[in-house]
Amino acid sequence: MNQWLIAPILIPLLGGILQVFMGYAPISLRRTLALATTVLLLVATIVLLLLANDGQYRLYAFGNWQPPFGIVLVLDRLAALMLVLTAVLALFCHLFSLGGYDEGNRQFHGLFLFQLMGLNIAFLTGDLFNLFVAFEVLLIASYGLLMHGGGTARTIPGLHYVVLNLVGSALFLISVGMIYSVTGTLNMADLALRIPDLQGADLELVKAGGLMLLVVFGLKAAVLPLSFWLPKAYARASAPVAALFAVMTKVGIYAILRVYLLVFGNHAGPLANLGMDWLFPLALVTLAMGVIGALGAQSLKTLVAWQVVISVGTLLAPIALGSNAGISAALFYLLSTTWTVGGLFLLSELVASQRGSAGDRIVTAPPMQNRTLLSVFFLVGAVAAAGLPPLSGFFSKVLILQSVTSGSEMAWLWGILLVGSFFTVIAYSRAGSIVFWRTVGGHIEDPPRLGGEVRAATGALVALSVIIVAFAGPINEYTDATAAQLQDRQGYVQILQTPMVQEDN
Amino acid sequence: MMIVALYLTIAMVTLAALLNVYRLIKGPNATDRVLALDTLYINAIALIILLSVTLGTRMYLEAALLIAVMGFVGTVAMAKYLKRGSVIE
Amino acid sequence: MHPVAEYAISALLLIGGAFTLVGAIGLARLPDFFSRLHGPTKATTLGVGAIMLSSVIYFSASGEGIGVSEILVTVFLFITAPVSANILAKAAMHIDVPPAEGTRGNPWDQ
Amino acid sequence: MSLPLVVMLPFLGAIAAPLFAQGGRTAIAIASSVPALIALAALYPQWQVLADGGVVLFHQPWLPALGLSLSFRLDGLSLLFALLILIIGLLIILYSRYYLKPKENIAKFYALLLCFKGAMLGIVMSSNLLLMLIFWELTSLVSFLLIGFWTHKQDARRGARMALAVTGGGGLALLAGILIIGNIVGSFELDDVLAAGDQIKAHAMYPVVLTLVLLGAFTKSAQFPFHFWLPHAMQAPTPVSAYLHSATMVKAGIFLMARLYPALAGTEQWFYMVSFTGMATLLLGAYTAMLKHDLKGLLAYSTVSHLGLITLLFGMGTKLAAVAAVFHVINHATFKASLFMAAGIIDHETGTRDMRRINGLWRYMPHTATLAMVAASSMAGVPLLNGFLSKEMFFAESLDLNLPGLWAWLPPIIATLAGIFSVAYSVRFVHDVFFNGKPVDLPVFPPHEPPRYMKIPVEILVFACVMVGIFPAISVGPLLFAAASATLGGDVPDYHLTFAHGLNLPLLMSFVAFFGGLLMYSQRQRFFDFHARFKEIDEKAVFEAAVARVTEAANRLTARLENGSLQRYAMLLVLSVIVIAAAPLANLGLFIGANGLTPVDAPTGIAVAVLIIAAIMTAVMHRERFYALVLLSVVGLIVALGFARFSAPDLAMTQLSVEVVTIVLLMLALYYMPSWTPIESSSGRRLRDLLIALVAGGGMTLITLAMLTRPFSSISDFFLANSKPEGGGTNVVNVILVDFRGFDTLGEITVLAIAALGIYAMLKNTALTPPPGDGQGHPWTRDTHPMMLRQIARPMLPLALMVSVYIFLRGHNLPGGGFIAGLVTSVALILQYVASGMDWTEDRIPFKYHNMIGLGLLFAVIAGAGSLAFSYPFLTSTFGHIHWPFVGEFELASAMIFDLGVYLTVIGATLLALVSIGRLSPHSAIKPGPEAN
Amino acid sequence: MELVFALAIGTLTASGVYLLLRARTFPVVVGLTLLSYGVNLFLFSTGRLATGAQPIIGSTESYTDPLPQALVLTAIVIGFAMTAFVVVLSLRSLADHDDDHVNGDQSSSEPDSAAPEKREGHDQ
Amino acid sequence: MLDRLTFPQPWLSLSLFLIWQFLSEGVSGGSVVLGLVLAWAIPQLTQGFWPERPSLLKWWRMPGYLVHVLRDIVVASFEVAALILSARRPRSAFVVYPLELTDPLAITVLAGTISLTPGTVTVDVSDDHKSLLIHALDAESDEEVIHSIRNRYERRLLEMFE
Repeated sequence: MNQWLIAPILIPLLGGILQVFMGYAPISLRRTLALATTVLLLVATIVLLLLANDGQYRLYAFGNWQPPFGIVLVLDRLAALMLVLTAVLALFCHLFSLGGYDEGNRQFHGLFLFQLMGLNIAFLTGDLFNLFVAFEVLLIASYGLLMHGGGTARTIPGLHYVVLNLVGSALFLISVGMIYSVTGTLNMADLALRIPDLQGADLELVKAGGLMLLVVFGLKAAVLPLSFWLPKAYARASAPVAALFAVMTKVGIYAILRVYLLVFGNHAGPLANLGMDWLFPLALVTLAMGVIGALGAQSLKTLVAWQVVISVGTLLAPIALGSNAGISAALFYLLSTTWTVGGLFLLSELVASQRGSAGDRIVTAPPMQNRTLLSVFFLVGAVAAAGLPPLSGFFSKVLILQSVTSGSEMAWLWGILLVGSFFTVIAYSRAGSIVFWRTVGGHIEDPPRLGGEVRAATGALVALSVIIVAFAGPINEYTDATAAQLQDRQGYVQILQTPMVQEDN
Repeated sequence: MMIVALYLTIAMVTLAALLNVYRLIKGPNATDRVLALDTLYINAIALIILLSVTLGTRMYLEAALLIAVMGFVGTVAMAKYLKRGSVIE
Repeated sequence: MHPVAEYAISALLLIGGAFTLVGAIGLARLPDFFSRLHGPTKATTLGVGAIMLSSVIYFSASGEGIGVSEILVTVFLFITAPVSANILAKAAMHIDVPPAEGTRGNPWDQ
Repeated sequence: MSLPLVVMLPFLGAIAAPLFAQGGRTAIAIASSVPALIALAALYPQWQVLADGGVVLFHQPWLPALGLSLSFRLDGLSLLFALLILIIGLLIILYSRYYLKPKENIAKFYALLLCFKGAMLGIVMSSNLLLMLIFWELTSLVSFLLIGFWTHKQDARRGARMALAVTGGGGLALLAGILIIGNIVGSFELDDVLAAGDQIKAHAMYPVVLTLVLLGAFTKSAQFPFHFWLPHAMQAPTPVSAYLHSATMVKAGIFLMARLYPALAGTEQWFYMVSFTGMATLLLGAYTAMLKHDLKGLLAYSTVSHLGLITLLFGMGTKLAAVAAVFHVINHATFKASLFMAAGIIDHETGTRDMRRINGLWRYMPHTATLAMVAASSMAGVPLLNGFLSKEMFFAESLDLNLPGLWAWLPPIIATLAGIFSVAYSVRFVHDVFFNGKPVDLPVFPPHEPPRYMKIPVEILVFACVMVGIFPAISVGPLLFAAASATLGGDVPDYHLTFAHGLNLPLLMSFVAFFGGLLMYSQRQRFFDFHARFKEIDEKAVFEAAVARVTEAANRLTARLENGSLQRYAMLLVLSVIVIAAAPLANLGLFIGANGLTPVDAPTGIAVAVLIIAAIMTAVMHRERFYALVLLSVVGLIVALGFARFSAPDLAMTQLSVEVVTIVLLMLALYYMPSWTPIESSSGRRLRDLLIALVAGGGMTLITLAMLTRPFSSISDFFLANSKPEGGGTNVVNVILVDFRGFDTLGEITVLAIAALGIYAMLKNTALTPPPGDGQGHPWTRDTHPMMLRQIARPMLPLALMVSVYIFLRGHNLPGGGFIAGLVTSVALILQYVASGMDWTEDRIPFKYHNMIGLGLLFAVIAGAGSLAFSYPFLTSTFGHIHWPFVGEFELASAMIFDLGVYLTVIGATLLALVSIGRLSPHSAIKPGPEAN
Repeated sequence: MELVFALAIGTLTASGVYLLLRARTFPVVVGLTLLSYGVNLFLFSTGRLATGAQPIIGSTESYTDPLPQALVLTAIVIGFAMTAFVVVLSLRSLADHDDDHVNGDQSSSEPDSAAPEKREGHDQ
Repeated sequence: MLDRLTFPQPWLSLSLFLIWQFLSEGVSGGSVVLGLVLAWAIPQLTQGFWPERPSLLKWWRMPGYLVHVLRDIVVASFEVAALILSARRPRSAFVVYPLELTDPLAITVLAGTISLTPGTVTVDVSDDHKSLLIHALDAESDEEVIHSIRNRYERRLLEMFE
């Protein structure tokens, strides 16, 4: 049993515990330790990525209990991808926060690390109820982070976010209960084995449970009509938090991928591809709504928040169609959009900090300091987000378009995706030209200097879209392999046979 | 004989609980409600013990102990709230 | 089980049940809050005490040792009931719960 | 390798050029020229291959999944365009060196120009359609930045956005078209696509493909009705107009038609769509050019018109027409670029571009005037100049179209009409600017000749016009042949390049056009008057208004949907669940399963009845908040009893403890809140909510019923069997919590810890004013800590600690455990707070809650990590029976350390949360300042 | 037995959902608590109902399914943490908006853009 | 460090030790050791919560008092039960009881006794700890109530505490 698998959970946990103790330690010490934790986490996730790249499923059984009885972590390509994605994003968000955004709350670093722990559990766990626990860990930490920093604007959106997610948690429990009450197991691999044999009323109960689970994941992923909590909550969160939240909706998408491909995948007999007929139109509507929201946005952060919604729709549409190519394309897009959106959130904050009372609102203001640097960042980020060449957004979009090749789905997806791109371009060009080009007289009183950390963090995140392009080939190979692995239910189910550590060992 | 006594007692305690609920809903004052709740807690202790005796197991008796503690703290906190507003100050 | 134990248990159960019920009836019937306060503080407490005692006897008689929890609960109840009554009464006086008509004397609130 | 190098060089240059910014404008200009020079040098050796009809290819896979490869291709067509791009690009760099004002950011300008150059070269040299598309959109993007280069000008910003919207949107259409092509052909490689022309044309999707591809081409090449962006793009600095918007980028659409000519052309759809669009553009552009008083406006519309002409030629579908089209691309690029540069010089020297003010410049800048006049003549189609040649070919082709009946007259007439306009605006350009009296009120007076080197680019281009016009066969003959051959797929018709074909019908048409144009120019005032009757449409305003309207509508729609109402969002969530779960549940049919119902005993029935009443009353009476809390307590109590009733002692105990803490918490909060909820929802809304609630509740009832009455087997037998021998405890629930599923518990206490920390952080800077008295207006009592309570509470603490230890230690075998023990301790401490106050209690508590939380988590982790040392997985527990003298045998399990962690975390978290709220109270010692952050 | 149990869960859910849809934070919190009671009971009952079959080895002949009990225990704790957080959040909202409406102060509903927040030294 | 090894509240420690022996199933070596540990550790942790020593001087009289009270509770409970069940309207009264006791713990014990014995409930203790407010459920006169409490309970407590 490979002990590396526990690293992405233990590292942030221990780092977080350390932060709890150090509430009153000097801020520089806390920062150093916290950042070191994040760096260490990144290293660990990269090791896991290399491990996972051989296409094996790796099992980690807590307490050395044979699945399905104990809780297991399962490392496969998808999990490794999500881990690295998150660790990279987190590292830069964390770096950014050191530019003074971690002040005002001694628990910021602790919450941040706990959030990462929750995310990592969610990506690794192979147990449905443990997934619930992981969701709760990451949610409660995100609630705390969301409220981080001063200001009254984020209270109400935060409240909405929390209340809706609490209802979501209740729903999660109900769904898990319904599934357990029929199958008598919680391990996902075991579920995948048992579900195809269901029939009659058992089937309908599990079906209802599975669909309710889809609502839960849809809520986390912010699928219409469950996405309205998101824009204000994200737009008003402090920048590093909002940027980190770029990955939060992806957890919902990850869960859909994991649970629905494994448990309700092609092999699930009567329950095969459960809920995907719901998901596809909803994804398209979500995409359209995201575009409309982005068009109407009146501040940069709101614009980027709606971009999150757009990416959710864009991701889920091919996933709902379920082809290998579609899933691979979606994963490619996932990588690109998460980092880009994170970078754009950070950038919006920098812009806001340089524009005095105008903040990040899309209105004219006196010329800002550091305009060239910020406008280049914005340009790169916007191009990547809107899916224009030559950045990663374009490649993923083309991959998605190519993944669907016939039928009315193609017409719908192509139409909405392309028209949506068009309006997204309009939205970004409008925002960019007003914010960066249009100026009025006057000058900003003493804007804060942009420190090296914030510049580097923002720049790095937006620049990742270039890196993705440069390595598009290998990345695409990886996502292809991931998609293939995801469809291979048999491989996953094999983990149930993994031997435990023996006494004499 | 013991069984009969047991059932009779259960019936009486349940009836008592119902009367408490009646008072709790009727009020008319907040203190009446808290008093009824407090009494309901005590009835619950009785019920737990009766359950233990019925089942012949002592597994539930610690729950009775907890109800006693919790009921008391709850009542005290509620009374404090009514009088003082701030429970912990 | 020894018949004496059974008798004792049954009697205690019934007494306990009866007192609990009487306390509840008092709570339901008595005219004002301060009178109702009497029901739970004693009748119910005593009733539960009796039921506890029956349980202690029951489990001792069935050879499971003396139940300390029950005794602890009883003692606890006897200690706390007056305090609950006191602090509730103070609250009642504070929020001007009226005594029943014909009550002599006045509540005072400090 | 040289092909990708040619494309990459400008990009590298774009990165490198700004590094020379320190060295002054000349240095950076030279640095910026280097890539083009190297590229030209690299292309030169390939010429011989092309002249022999060969093709130079480069292929490097990039993203096979996408069909995207780094394929480049050099054939006649791409060479022609590449030369245009490189040579004119060089001239533009030289020109810009003098055009831009010293304070302007020339480094950025050159960098963008070089980017553009690279992208443009990419378009023409890509041999993979997707790769081409990437460069295609890149040109739109760079063009956006270049048009908006003068960011302070509103018109420039708007023009830039409009150009981006139109060309970027067209690019998306093109993307769709290309993807479908790739789908049909199975490859995006140009060779495959061109070879599969028949297959594409026969495919059912052909009309769609054609429409999409043409949308891309037309938007880029400013064809009607997408032409409007181009004139507004003239807000760009003039070198940009000359380079992008006359010579190169707008030709990309043309190039695309040429490139895909073998694959798409030759059908009726192609003919009608392309030729009619071209015709409309030709006329409209020519007509509008005549009306413009802005020098660059005139040139812009003239460009539109000429682009229409080329499009029309491609649309005609004959091979000769295609040759003419390619030829005109060259000619137009040369004369129009020089005209733009001349216009830029005039603008530069006079400070205006209004032809009503610029007059009689001949006297001030004869050299420039001469150059401009030659170029304008070429534009008008004067013989001996290159414009004449291609126009003649155009006239000839317009006569050759085999349209039925009277329709056959249409192309020649339109061609002639366009010729008339073309002559008219050319004359206007020459006469108005250089003659026609004296300058009127120029911002810069008197104008001078520009710097010597600024004219060189113009001179070179004008020289080219003349050379081609007189010696077409020698000067461009081979290149044109190669290009035409590449366009047509090798099948080049006979044509004869010479400056005079003798007297024929096309020549007649030229005469008509020439004199008609002069006549029209002389009557221009009437023409202006006629046009003035129509309302001028400012496309930019229309576009802006459209964007504003769309934005506004989007904003309104968003605000309507995302209205900030939690009630709405929550309702949507609940409704989603109801809708999605309805169908499978409806299929369930009979809800009572195989096991049937078991009878109810009276006490349980009554308890459930009380629970139901209490729950409903809570909902009904929620306005009286304290009452609702009391009812909530009843619900919680009965739920706990229910757990006990149905064999879950641990749950009963947990529920009881948690419930009391929750109630205390709610009361702490209620202190600051209104004690009464006002009625806000209308009765209709309440009814609706009630209905939703009933459906949700009914659904849950049915699900529960269906579930409870069904037989079931689970993995739990394993737990029951292994709890004692493997886990070392008889309380299976506890063993599951600390061992089998200890990881869940670790997560759970982490949640608790995070919640407490979050609460603490959130309340740190919060200030709340408590009400002076309760809802009925009683002021709060001064008697904060009643004596009797104090006296009783104190001995409770040691007692409770003892009970906690007891519950903790037995937890592994009997109901209890760290969690319940922790809550008992917490509640005992809470009692101290309630009885004796915050300060008194805090003074006596020897530890900080933060540290306690940390310690608890640490214990749990250490307990779990111990097994790592023995290379067992995390959380592997071990236990043993240890025998000590006197003490006797006792059991020690590592899970107990884990449980100790749970115990500590629970105490720390619970108390930290409650105390944080309590600290809000103004009576407590530390009064928080107003939002100090 | 199953029917009354199901009815209890249904009632708790219905009451919870109704309160969840109210406009003030306090009823919403109470509603969430009720809902979580209902959910906990539901999850508990997935192991089916059994009397006197506590899963404590040696205390009885047959044992009920212990797993749902462990899950509910986890759920109760997590639910408590979440409730505590949301209670405090509603307090914070009360402090920030002087109103306990779930949608904030309705009268001065701000535009889409973030309200100007206080940052060190460079505001306004 | 050595002073930390003392038992600051020996009575408390003793009670805890004894209770622990009850709680553990049967006295054994283990329970004695653990009991000792707890009897030491818990008072160490909680001694701050006991600002003043209890002034119970003649503690050996306590059991007698308790038996006395218990008997009163049982006897009087029947009277109250009868009262509750009868149709007669009780003659309630608020009675101010002037205290002779001064020790807070003693007053608390007295107040508790009054509340537990049927017919009377201690409603309040005056701020100066000089008098109790008692609610009598069914009392002929105030004097009778005061008299009975004084004789039956307060005297005994006075003996024990002061």
